[in-house]
Amino acid sequence: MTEALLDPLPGLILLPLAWGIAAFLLGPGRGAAPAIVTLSLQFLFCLQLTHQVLADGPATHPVGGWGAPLGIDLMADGLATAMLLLTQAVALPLAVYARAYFRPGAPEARHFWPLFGLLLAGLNGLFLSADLFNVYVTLELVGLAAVGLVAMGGGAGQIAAALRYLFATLLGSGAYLLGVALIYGSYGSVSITTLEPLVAAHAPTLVGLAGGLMLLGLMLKTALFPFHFWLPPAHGGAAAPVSALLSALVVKASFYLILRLWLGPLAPLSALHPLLPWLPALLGTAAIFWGSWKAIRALRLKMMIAYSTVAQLGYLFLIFPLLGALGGLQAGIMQAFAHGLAKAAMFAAAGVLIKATGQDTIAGLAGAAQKLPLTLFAFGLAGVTLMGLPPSAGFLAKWQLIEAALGQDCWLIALVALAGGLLAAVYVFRVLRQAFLLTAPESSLQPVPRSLEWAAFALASASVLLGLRGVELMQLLHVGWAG
Amino acid sequence: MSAALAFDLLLAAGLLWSAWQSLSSARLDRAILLFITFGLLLTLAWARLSAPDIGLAEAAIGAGLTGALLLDAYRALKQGSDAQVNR
Amino acid sequence: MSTGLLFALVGAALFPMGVAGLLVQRHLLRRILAFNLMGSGAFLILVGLAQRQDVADPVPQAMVLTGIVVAVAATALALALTRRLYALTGRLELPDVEHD
Amino acid sequence: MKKIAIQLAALVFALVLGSAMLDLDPAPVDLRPAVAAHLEASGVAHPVTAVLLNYRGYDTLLEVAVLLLALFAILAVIPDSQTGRPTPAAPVLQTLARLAVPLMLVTATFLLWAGAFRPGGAFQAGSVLAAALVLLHLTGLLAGWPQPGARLRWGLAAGFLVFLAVAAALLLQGHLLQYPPAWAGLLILCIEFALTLSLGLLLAGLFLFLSRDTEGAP
Repeated sequence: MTEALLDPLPGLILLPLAWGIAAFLLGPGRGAAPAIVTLSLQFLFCLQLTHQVLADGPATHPVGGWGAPLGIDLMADGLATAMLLLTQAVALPLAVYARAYFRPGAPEARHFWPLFGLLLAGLNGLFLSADLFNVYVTLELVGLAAVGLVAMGGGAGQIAAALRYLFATLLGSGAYLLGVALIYGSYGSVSITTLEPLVAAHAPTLVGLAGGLMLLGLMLKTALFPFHFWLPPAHGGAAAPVSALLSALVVKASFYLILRLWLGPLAPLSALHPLLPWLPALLGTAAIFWGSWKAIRALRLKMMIAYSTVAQLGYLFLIFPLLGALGGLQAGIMQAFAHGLAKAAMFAAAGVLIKATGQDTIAGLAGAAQKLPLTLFAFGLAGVTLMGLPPSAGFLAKWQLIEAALGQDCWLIALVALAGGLLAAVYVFRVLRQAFLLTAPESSLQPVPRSLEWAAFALASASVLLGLRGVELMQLLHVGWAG
Repeated sequence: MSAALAFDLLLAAGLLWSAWQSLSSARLDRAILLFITFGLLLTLAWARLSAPDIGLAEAAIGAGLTGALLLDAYRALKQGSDAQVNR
Repeated sequence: MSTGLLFALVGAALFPMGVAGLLVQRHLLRRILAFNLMGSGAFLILVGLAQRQDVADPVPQAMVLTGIVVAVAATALALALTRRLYALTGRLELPDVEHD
Repeated sequence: MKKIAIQLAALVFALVLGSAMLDLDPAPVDLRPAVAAHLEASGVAHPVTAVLLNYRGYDTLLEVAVLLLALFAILAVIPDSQTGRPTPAAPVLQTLARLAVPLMLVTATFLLWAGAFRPGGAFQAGSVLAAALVLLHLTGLLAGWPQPGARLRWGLAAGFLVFLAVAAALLLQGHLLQYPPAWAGLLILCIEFALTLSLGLLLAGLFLFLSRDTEGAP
């Protein structure tokens, strides 16, 4: 009886739904405490799931007891479990951060907690779903929650950014939905496990179109260059806890789906032409250079971090030509972890700096290091991860990527990874140099709650320390690896 | 050609026409009314596809509520400035 | 030609029509209209293609019911944002992407 | 230039998509027999309702969450300080609306009850309920809603809460949303009843919360 209640698969979806609704019922601005308590529980569920998956292999849960293809299956293999871990690991510190960030009764945060809860339910549901149509519903849950979070600031710039984001995300999920419709028409099922052998046996033109549509829609949602136009205003304009959530997690969800499709039901199609995997890699390369260039030139701190996200997402797409071996996938997921934790830390630190200095330009940071050493330390640690210096998780990700690239004679990819690291160093040091200037003209920094600084620091140190414990994560990805 | 097929073809043409018109109409209020027309034609299409459940939902939500929301937004925005809304 | 296939073809025309509208139009209400046409196209294909032998299939029908509700939710949110933007700036178009 | 390119691309895409649809073999999987075979155990006699609330009930649970979410986002965007009673309609229209609303309530009840064995169900019934509220608003009998108080919040969330509670309780029996065949009909009816009320409020809310945001342009 109680065993069923402790099944992490449905638990990870029901819990955030429950605290999201509870926050709504409690009233505007309320709900931080239940969120943080339940998020801790979710984190424990995730750890339990990790042990379970490592010990017994992929876990499944047939919702309704019917089983695919009539019903919907939840499925957690190594890849899904890793993404779930990342999600809860980023969300918990950010919840603590958000609680201190939004003043009680702040009008812009009235509906933060319900939106946050449903966003997490959508993310967890997306990672766990083994059904293409169910994935569509979770995609909309994630997309609309993200748009609502951007818009809740209420400023004209934020509303415009939210609308642009909304149109992009709706276009993306529309293309995805059309792909699902074509797949159902072709095979009569939307269950991923049912589809895999069917696509391998026979794939008419229509399925090729469907695959292309789904991947294109998801790339738009992941803001892969040249579809990145919506990301900087949305991520750069939202409140700091929201920017952190969006950059660290939301864009990773559609990336995860691309991977899931590419390695799963669409694998027979992606193997059709040897140059096909190079297309995402090419766009990824362009993203790294363009995003870094814009980040180097940005005047506003959060804009700089948002463009850095455009660049860092590029690395995720460098792995596609390398997916013939497990090393490629491991590099990609390690990068997702490194960037997720570091970018959450960076936005969190930026939020502290903005609150303290009362403005958002990089030039205005002069002297901030003397007053807020912990925050600047967190920013620097996150920067170490983005640059890929040892011993950070970013280093491990780059190392894995270069190793996999050289192992498969793709030295171009290795070069791009190295160049991207150098560019990251330029934009990170630009901020640090400014903050460590000793000429503090006026010392009119506002006091900032300590918990904000500590949450940023916790995320940043996690992004570095993960580099020392990367082996476990690598092991996890073995589970369910087909190739 | 059977009567059913003729009806289907007519309905298909009506759907495409109203959709095209609602996208290209110069006046916004006309575009919204054409969109509602499109929704009602779509309800017929669902009936032809033996999907009365969707037909009901389309009439109530797709054409009805969405149309009402659009018209209400149009009315509210029109109070601001006529010239800009109606482009 | 079966009824199902015919309406799937209509959907195949509607979807790109809606996408083009979403990309080309500048007026926000028109873009919201275009999004709804795009969605309707996808719904017609989902049911029509599955029923190309003209036998009713309840599974895609239920999916479309879900889709319609999701579409109206998205439309309402888009309209709320549009009205808010208009109240704040008096504009009904998105500003060009600023290169900050 | 860009405009023509997009329209041309859309045309080409439509042609490619249409022609690819024309040469398609029959689908290898057919779920219709499975849907029919388990209809007895699903608790409802109408196949679409069975898919919606039993076989793929999880989709529907998340779909209601999407609707609630859109409402949260709308509430987060609209300002507090507005009064939104539209100008009252002509007395004749008001009388007509007063007459129509009870009829619509009857229709909603019928649709809800019908869903178990023929077209209809919570979504259709809920939208009729919403239409009744919108009609009252448009004729000036019901003001636009302000930020919801506790009672309205519970009303909006009730359907989802019941659904979620049933889903979680059934987890004790085995799997999420796994209805025991003997109880399936009753449980689904309970969910549909609560959903109808909440969907009515939610769908009407999309309209009534928005209609307060009518302040003119600056």
